[in-house]
Amino acid sequence: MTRRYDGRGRWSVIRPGPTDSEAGRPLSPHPEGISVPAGTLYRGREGMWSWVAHRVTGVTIFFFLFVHVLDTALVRVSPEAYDTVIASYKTPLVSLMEYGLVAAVLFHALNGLRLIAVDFWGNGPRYQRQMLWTVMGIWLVLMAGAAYPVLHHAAEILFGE
Amino acid sequence: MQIHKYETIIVGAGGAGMRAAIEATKRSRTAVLTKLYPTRSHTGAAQGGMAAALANVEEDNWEWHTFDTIKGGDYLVDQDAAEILAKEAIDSVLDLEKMGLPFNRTPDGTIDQRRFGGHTRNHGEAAVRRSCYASDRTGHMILQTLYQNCVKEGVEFFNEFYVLDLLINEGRTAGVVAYELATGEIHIFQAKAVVFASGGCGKFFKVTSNAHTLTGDGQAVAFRRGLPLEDMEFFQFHPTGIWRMGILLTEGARGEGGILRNKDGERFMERYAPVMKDLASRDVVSRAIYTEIREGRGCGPDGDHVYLDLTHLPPEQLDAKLPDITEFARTYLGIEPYTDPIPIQPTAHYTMGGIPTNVEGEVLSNNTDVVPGLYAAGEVACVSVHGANRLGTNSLLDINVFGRRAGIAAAAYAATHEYVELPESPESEVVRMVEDLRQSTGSERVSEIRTALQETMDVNAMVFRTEATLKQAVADIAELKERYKRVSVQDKGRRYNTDLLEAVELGNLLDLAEVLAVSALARKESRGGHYREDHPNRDDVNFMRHTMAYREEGADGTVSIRLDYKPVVQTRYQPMERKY
Amino acid sequence: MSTATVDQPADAAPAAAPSVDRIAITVRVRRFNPEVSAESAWVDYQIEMDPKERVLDALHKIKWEIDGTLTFRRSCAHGICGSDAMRINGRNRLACKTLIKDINPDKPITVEPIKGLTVLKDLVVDMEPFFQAYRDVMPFLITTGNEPTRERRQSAKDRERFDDTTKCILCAACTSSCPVFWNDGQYFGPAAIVNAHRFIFDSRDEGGEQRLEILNEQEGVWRCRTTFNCTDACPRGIEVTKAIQEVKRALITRRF
Amino acid sequence: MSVESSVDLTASSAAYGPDNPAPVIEPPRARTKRTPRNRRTNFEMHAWLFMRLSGIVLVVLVIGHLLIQLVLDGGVSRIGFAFVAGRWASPFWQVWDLLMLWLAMIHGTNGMRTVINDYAERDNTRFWLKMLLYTASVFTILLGTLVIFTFDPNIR
Ligand SMILES: Cc1cc2nc3c(=O)[nH]c(=O)nc-3n(C[C@H](O)[C@H](O)[C@H](O)COP(=O)(O)OP(=O)(O)OC[C@H]3O[C@@H](n4cnc5c(N)ncnc54)[C@H](O)[C@@H]3O)c2cc1C
Ligand code: HEM
Ligand code: SF4
Ligand code: F3S
Ligand code: FES
Repeated sequence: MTRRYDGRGRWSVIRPGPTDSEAGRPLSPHPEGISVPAGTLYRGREGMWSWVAHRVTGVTIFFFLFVHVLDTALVRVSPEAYDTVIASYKTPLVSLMEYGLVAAVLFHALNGLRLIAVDFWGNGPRYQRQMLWTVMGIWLVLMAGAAYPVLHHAAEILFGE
Repeated sequence: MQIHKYETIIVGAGGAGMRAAIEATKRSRTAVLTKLYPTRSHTGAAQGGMAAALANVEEDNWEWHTFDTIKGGDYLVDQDAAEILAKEAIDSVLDLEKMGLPFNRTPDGTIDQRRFGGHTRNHGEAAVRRSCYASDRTGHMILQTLYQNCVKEGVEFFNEFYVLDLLINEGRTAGVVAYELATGEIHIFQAKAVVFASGGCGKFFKVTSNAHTLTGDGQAVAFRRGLPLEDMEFFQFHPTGIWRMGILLTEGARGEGGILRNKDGERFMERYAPVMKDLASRDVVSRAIYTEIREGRGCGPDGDHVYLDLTHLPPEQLDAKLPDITEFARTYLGIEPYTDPIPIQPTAHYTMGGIPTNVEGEVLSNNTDVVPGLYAAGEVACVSVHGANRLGTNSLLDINVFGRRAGIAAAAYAATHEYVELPESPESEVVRMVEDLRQSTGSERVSEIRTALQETMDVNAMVFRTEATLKQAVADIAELKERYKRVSVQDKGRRYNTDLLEAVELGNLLDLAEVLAVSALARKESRGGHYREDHPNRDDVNFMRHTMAYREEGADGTVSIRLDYKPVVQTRYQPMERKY
Repeated sequence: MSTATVDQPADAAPAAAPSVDRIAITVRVRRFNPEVSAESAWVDYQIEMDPKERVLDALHKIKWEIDGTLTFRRSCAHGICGSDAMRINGRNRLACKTLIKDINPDKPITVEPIKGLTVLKDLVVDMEPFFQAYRDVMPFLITTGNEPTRERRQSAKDRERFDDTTKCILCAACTSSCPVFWNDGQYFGPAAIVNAHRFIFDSRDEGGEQRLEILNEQEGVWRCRTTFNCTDACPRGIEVTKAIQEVKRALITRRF
Repeated sequence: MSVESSVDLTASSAAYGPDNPAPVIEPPRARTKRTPRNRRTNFEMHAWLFMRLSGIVLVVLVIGHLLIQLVLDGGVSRIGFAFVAGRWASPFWQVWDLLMLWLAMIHGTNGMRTVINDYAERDNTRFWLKMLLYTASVFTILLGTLVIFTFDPNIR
């Protein structure tokens, strides 16, 4: 590894040839067949995990939305087709998935509001942790509230009236 | 091996080095070699402030400042230099402010000032507010501001390059030899002018506020090249280091009203310095603390420390003025300074001595002659503005005033002189040193020798010294130097071999510790930071002079230290008894 | 380790020596030395330490008494120079500011280099990209016009405005804790933004607009996903995320 | 010295030494060239702002939608063609759903763009993933709009 000086106070590192990733090589020099102990998982705190959850839920909702628009589009094709598909959704499994979706949307929405508060309220960053616990509290309450309406139909099918 | 050519080379990127670099870069092709990333330099640890008679908050002038500096240094100060220091202080603070340094402000928006040990109004009448500060991280802000301005000026840095040798050809400076930590490669830097700004050497003490990297490389390199070291026996022990760890709690804590107390809760400084009390100069307070401890009034089960009491100060004031040191107490001691006193003990702090220079920063090769093209500034140098004892806040001033002067002088020299030819195989000395260590199969360990050195220094050459202890120190060091010849390192590699560099640094520490002990042994008086129990009084008749220590190599290869003396420059102030 | 050493006072310790209760700990270091092997490996060291000592002291003990090849940067040993940011028990900290007792010494203490920067040897990483990002935000006071003869005036309130971000010691704990930075190292990173903030909100500075322009770029502030890792990691207690949000808001208000 | 330094015991180590060190462990992509300065647009800022503003509106729209679809009288079980037909008879619901469709899709697409930017390693991959994303999104938005506007309750 050599370094180059650009004459204006800046050094840059010159590497022989392309970097590993540019050359499509493995990201660190792992010789074939030898396992490298990976670094440990970064032990971030609430902020990091809420971000992970926000991202995961966001992506989940996006893919769902995609499918949802497609299936709704069936109303243009024929009512029968639509009703068939919708009927096929009325199984316990899909209900459970729907519950999951509600969970994802609610979390994403509430945490999104928290992020907006962090962004625009001067003291937001200081209270981000408290706000996250508030979000989780509201989320739990709403999820409990949603359990019956979303799941009771499935429960009826599974366990009878 | 690579050879580089720069007009001006600056060794060290602490406050002094970067201040010099900012000037030199504007005037010549300059490179800064530093063994640490610039912002890691120990200037960043300075807390209290930087003195300048701005008179922003109360009446003050630079003459009083000059007097305080001279008196603080127990009249061993070269008075012409002290005058320059105090006079240029004002501009150097204002320069820093213009470079962006965020000083604390007075209500009308000027730079705020606070009291500091030894700084007085009208020649000792009462404490004066002279220290310009940025919270309790003044040094941090100076270091950051200077680095920021280096970025602005496009100063060229060679980071993590260890300068291990100085090249002098026929008495003139030819360049330096450096070791690149990342690769283990040796680099020759040919230069017209070289500025040493490599900081202090406190690491030969165990309890010290100095960084692990303050190993006196600059002094040792110069010394090995036959240049003298001035006044090395004067080492400052700061009264308030965190007990056993040595981490500094700034004098600003006492400036804000903190009080030292012994185990009976007594404000004992009232007995030792009735006027200045806790703000007497550092040597006085350090000795007072050790006297309390020795006389059985120390705190704790072992009675080996005293307390710094901040509990009577309002928490808001602590938060605003001393946030960092209160955090140190919390982090390292688990103590809440709002409610509990902090255990402290004197800690080795500052090297008053160093490479002798004149007021332009030119290095002296004896009492009168300069080495053409060689400069030094900062803690590594001894201009002698600090004499026998440095006043708090005068060092941040020193690095700015004399760093600037050295940078300008070096660049001016470079502009008017040609390169001196490199000596024959310039790298040989360093290669030999490094390879000897790398290949040594001896059984001694660096850490063991270093610990032994630190222990003997702490016991024998600290606040109180006697003939016997110093002789013990000299003997111990000689033995350790013998052991050092058999030292070996475990890391034989090239890349980031810090094991090897620690061994090199230990060699430097051993050399400098020896100079300290030998110089101290010969100074049979007590003055400032140097206190001989067997000679408790100042002796102006015999010792109003600077020690100059030279390394002598006999024909048979034996190495010894020769002491010589240099007169003190006195202009206006006649020595008086020093009382606070 | 069988060799007795001077600095390990065994039973011969004099009675006067301060009594410390040492405990046995395991330090698990992720080591990598390209001069020896292309792979990194976890290496365990069993040592005895006083729990009130720092992790840096533990690393020193290993280096000085067990294995001199262990490599890490350090200088001041009290959290002021920013040399020794590393990942201790999975989280970025300064080794010299982390006491052993504060990180559960019963389990092995894992020590790894900070993430997202090239590992050069053991705990030493390449800091150049980090400093490059810092330099890119123009971290210096920019003013126009003639300089005043004395200091520029600034009210205590204006000074207070950017106080928090002047504390930065450029340790890189924040930037290397940022999930966005880990991804591709292109993001300016929190440290650069903190240092831009320090000048943008300095009432004496006139270069704020240029800095905002730089941070408005693709790799600038807008990549921050408010994960707060930086704030949690900062050893100087700087409210990093808050500073980033302030820069974002400054950008928005100045653009509309 | 007793260290179990497993480092130098590996088979592959023979190839490396002080003169021939192994390559260092790189971050996924090192910051090599200076950050390009020439793109002076506020795109990222607008995208960021849009995420917040659309988010706030979406809270009302999406939660309202979920409430109606899944919770109020009977939940999923009653959804069918007739239900949809009933709702879209009113322009209010048409606008609601249209707005929701657009905002959610643009919000989601921009979010996905961020995710791709973060995780796609190579410039090529990144480019094509984004192209795929944009195509799918445009298709979905257009399809949804078409359905809402051209919905014919009397298709049977
Ligand atoms: C804890 C503490 C608090 C202090 N508080 C105050 C205060 O409040 N007020 C005050 O006035 N003074 C204070 N001082 C003293 C003052 O901070 C220092 O004396 C001063 O900062 C020294 O600056 P310097 O530039 O000479 O050296 P340093 O800042 O120590 O810099 C030395 C530089 O030299 C480089 N270097 C060293 N060896 C080599 C080598 N071999 N090759 C290449 N480069 C090398 C290093 O990398 C570093 O960049 C304090 C000191 C300490 C330790
Ligand atoms: C219900 C109300 C919603 C709110 C309040 C909301 C809020 C937000 C906010 C503020 C962000 C930006 C996060 C950041 O910059 O770090 C975001 C990101 C995102 N949102 Fe939403 N959102 C909502 C609904 C949706 C919907 C319906 C989708 C799916 C189509 C979605 C998908 C995403 C995605 C994929 C991201 C990117 C995640 C990331 O970059 O980490 N969101 N959301
Ligand atoms: S902001 Fe904090 S964590 Fe980041 S570099 Fe500065 S001091 Fe370190
Ligand atoms: S960790 Fe990174 S995502 Fe933002 S809040 Fe801090 S910069
Ligand atoms: S060693 Fe200086 S910050 Fe830790």
